[in-house]
Amino acid sequence: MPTPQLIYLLTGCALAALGLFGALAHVSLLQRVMALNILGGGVFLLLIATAWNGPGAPADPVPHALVLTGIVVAVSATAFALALGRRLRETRDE
Amino acid sequence: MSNLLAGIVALPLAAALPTLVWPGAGRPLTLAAAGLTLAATLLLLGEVAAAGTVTLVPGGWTTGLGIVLRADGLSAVLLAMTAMVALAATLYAGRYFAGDPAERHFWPLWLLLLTALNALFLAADLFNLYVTLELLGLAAVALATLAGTRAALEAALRYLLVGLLGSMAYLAGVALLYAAYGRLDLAGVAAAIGPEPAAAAALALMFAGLLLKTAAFPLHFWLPPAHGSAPAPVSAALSALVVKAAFYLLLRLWLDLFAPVAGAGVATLLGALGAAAVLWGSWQALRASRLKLLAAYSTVAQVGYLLLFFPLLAALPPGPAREAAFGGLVLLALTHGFAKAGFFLAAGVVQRHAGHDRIAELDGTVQRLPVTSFTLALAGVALIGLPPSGTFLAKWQLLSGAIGAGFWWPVAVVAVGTLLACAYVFRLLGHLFGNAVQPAGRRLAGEELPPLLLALAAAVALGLFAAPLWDLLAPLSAPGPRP
Amino acid sequence: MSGPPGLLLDGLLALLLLGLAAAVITSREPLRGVILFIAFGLLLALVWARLGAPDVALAEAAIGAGLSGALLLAAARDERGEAAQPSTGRPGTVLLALLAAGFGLVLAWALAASLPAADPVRLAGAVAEQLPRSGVTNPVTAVLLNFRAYDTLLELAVLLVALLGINALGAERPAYGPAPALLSGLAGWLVPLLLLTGAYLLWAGAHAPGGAFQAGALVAAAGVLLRLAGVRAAGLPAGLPLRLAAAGGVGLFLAVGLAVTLAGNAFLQYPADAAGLLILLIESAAVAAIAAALVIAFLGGEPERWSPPRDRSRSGEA
Amino acid sequence: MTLQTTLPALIVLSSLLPGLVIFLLREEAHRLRTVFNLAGAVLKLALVGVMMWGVFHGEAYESRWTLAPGLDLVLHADALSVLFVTLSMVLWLVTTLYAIGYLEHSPHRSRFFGFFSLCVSATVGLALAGNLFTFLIFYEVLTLATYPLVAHRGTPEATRGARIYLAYTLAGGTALLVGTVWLRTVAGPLEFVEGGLLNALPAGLHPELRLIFVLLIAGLGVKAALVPLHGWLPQAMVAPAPVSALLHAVAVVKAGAFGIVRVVYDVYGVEFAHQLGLLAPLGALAALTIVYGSARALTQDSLKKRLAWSTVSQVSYIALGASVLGPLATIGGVVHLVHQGLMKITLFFAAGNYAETLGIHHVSEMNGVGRRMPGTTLAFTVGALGMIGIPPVAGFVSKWYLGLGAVEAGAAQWVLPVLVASSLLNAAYFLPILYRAWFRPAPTAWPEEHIPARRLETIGLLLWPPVITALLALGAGMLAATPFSPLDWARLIAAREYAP
Repeated sequence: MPTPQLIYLLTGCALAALGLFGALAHVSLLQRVMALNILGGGVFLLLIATAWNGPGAPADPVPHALVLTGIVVAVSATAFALALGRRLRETRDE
Repeated sequence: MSNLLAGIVALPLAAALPTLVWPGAGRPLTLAAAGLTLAATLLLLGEVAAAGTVTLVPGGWTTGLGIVLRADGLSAVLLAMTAMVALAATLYAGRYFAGDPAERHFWPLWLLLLTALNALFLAADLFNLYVTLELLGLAAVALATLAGTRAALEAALRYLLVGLLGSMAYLAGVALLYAAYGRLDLAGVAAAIGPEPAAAAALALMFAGLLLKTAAFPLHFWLPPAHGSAPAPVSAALSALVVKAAFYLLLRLWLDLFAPVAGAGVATLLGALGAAAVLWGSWQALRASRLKLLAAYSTVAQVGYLLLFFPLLAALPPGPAREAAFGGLVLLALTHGFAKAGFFLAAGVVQRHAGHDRIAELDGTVQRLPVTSFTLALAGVALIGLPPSGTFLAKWQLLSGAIGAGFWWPVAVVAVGTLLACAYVFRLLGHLFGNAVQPAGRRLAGEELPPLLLALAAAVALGLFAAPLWDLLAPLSAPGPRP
Repeated sequence: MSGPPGLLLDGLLALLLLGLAAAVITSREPLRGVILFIAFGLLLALVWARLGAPDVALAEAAIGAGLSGALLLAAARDERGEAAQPSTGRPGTVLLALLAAGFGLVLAWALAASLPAADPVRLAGAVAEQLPRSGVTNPVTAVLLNFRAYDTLLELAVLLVALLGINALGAERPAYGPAPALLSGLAGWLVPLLLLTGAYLLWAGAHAPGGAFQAGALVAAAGVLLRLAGVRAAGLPAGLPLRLAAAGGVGLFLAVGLAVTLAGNAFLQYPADAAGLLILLIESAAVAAIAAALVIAFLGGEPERWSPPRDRSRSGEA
Repeated sequence: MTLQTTLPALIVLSSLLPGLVIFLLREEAHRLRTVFNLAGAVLKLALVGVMMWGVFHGEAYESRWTLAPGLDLVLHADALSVLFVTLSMVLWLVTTLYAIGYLEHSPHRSRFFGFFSLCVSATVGLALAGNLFTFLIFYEVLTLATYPLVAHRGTPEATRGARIYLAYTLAGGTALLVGTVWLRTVAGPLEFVEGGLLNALPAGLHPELRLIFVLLIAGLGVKAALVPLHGWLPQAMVAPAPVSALLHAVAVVKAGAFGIVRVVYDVYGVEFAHQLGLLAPLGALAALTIVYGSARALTQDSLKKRLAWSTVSQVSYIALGASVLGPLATIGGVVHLVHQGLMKITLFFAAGNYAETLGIHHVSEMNGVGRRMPGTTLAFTVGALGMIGIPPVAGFVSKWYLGLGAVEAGAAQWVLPVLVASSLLNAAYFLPILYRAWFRPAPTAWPEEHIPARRLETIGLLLWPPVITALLALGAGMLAATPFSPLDWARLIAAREYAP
């Protein structure tokens, strides 16, 4: 397996692990959400890295499409989570 | 190819749009959509009964490239159950939300939730399943926030984060499977999969994610607050349908995909978790001080029953014994769907009437709400699993399978769980049917009927008329790749 | 360029990525964390580009880093003052660390074991083979809007749910104070540029990197910029048009998908000759929907313009 | 859809459907409710008459409904089921009349009569059950239908009694469930057949079969109130008199006893059960219950409690009959199913009358009540003498055949002492009551006189039922030799059970 792919796969695994830890260990909503996004980034990286077929060679477009979808889903979830957090803070203040 | 499958997803989705563009039209549109969806699922049930499985590849692309929608007995009955519960809950919600500012937000989200459920039951593609999971999760949380109370919002936020974590674990599994086998459609992966590290890891990650979404013990912590504080129709859908969807996916993957990978160890682990859930959930339900919390904990226990018999299914060789047990498992899921939905809707009536749902203060509710009290009793009978409920029939089938195969510990768990269920249900009924006279509360017209029908379906109809289920499921009960 | 210099670049990117991620996870101060996170997103976009995924790179830069960043910044602004509780020292932190590490290792182990044996073509072959019939030449767009269009339809539904959920949570957050003149000036020429680029990406998506999502994100960015520049409406239309725009993405997609079935096709099976046009049509509607959803997400609640005052008073929204 | 395949189902529905309708009736719809009640009861009586005639002439009646592959809900008619159905039918009719009078002006009557009908439907259902699975279903439904009746008054002690009742019966139900499922996995569908169906099984299974028998008896013993599973019965006294009457005479207690008879004769087969060595312990348990129940009855001052303990003792005669090998004992046990029902329901009706009319709840308050309420007291006397076993009342016939059976089976040395002892104890706790009622002078004022004596000593609807059942108990004893008498029918049953 070409070395860059290896590097990025390992990075992906590490990112996923970091994200999981952050999502579990944190209490602040903001940081949890960011951690979940990092976890997602790691998983996306796994997909994109497996799709890579070496420099110049055309990559497998299917994972690209999946990740695009994933990114949009992630931003939707992030936006909703943050809005929910904000509403919750308002009820706390009330 | 049958576009009926697409129709079942498209109907609620299409109806959701006008309800958000013209908020005034929410109630009639949703009712119409729910009715039509039910009709469509019944049509599908017929097609499946005739043809075994019905598939569709949107776009008509070759399998592998396109996304596969597939309906077999299992998905068809769950779709039908969903449509029926949804219709009843829709009727109920129309009155429940009347005059509530949250109403105009409810209808489109509700329809999108139904879309997600239908899509999930029909999806036969690993990544498409991920999308449906996310759609389902977000819609469920959005609906749960409609109660607007701080408790509801806090629960919803936890629910959301847990759900996202679960989906991510699932997606990681998908990534592994695609990397290893280069396919996303269930059949394609199933054909290639073998006992390799990638498969094992994917199994672990996807099951972990789904167990989290199914609220399997000890990952159930998020469920009681979320289900206990949401608006009644939403709680009903969450407990009866959303949790079932995650369980369905677990079962589906286990049957269609991971059969060659999952050893007895996995099944035993699931069974052990189930046993713990049955005991813990029932115990908490017994100690619950609020009606809806009791219902939520009983859901934790019921999910336990669904997992408890995985070891049995894993051990039974294909044949009549396995078919009987498998049908029992599905019937258990169906009955609980109806019973718990009815229970939550009835609990909503009680809460609206009394202004609270503290069990200890509900003495004599029967004099004000005879129908609803009766509904709770019927649903309770189904939750315990006494005849003539479908749960009884299901437990009978599973127990005979377990005893026949010498699995004694699930039998013991069922016995204890049943008695605990009796305890928490009759503790409630003892209060409801007491002599104390409740102050006249808010008058409720017609809100009492849908839950009664659901409870009757669970406590009587499914017990007496479930025989065809086994014919529908027979081709499915054997593990391995599907055509 | 997979020679030593290339490898060096890869290694550097990987390390930077990990470093930033770790910094985000461990940062105590919300604002700082968010800024680091944005940097992380941009770096990730670079990696996508490096791995031959320009479409993803664009999306990541625009959405992953750009809009998520904007949302997080706004949230951090609300959260300013309340420093995050330290993660370390909480009971079970070590356990969680072990769990997370195990998670990473399982992934690595599984991939290391499976990849060498796996056939590297996967579905790429099928895509290449069917691409001519897809109506577009950019394979990613082909997958997104034709081969796996059904995914994309549901994905738009997800965005819609998020929008509805945000609306249900309450009214939009109050606008910022008067914007610095510089910013309004900047917006004056940046907004048209963004819109233009968006339009270009939409059109280019058929044959080159780009497409509805990237375009929608840029249009949304324009809205965000207007809002920051003190334009309260953030460029959103009012009332019915806004609601139609929000619903239109899914609506048109669904309409097309169902319309083709009347011709006896499968759901979403475009006639080969019309595929390109239909895809462009669907994408244009999607751009509007995505932009509307993302801007509303930035407003953080139901915009005042969502429904005319008459409804609001009736609905008695808090 | 011939009569052969529908009649059993119709018999169950003939009380189930009226019951469901009654639930929906307004509280005030007194007359309409009565019409439904009696119409259902009479219709059922007619249908049972038809079935009885048919069965006597060897007709086979069976309704079958498949719940799941290989799992059928079967209602069928054999001699034993017809006997029990007829009993529950007659007594239900009488009890309905009594209850209408008893619950005059009391609240929640629709609910009461609704569950009352459900309860009888369940009893009839388990009487007609054609396999153990069906029996189990109706056994559990019976529990559910009776719980609201026991709790009907809604007072704290009522709810408490109901909770205890429920705890016992549901626990028993679970044991029965496990036992039934287990037996089914071993032996297949478990359709009841005269002579039993297990003796064909390989000897290797015998230990398993013994264990299952224990589970089944444990489950049935709860309702049959076998010591030590009897704890709920005295507690369930809080129920209204008609309910207690039905509970003790037919519904719950009898369901348990009937179940034991079914399991011993039609599942295991009495010879096979004997061969497995299961009858002796069952007999011992029954004997213990008989003596213990009578002994406890001695010390009760509360009339209903005394009757309750006497039920504990009397019902075990049935189990005793089942546990002694040989047709005569069988006849004695089976016929007691009917006789005990007739006598005990009479006693409870009378007790209810004393409470309702004069507010008398305790034996110590019964001085001279015989002159104030002669009819009721006469009926009570007949029931009591029957319980003691004095001819010509029916009770004597049962005890006579049990004794003969014991001698025939060579079990005389332990059965006869039990019979004698219990008869003496019965005398010891019933005769003092009769003495007080007839020969002690009446007090100047009754505890609380609700119903003043007019032309009748009390309301007609309260007076006639005990008189009728008392006459039936007498008739069953005096006309025992005539065809279609309970004894005659029990002979038919025994003949078929022991048919080679």
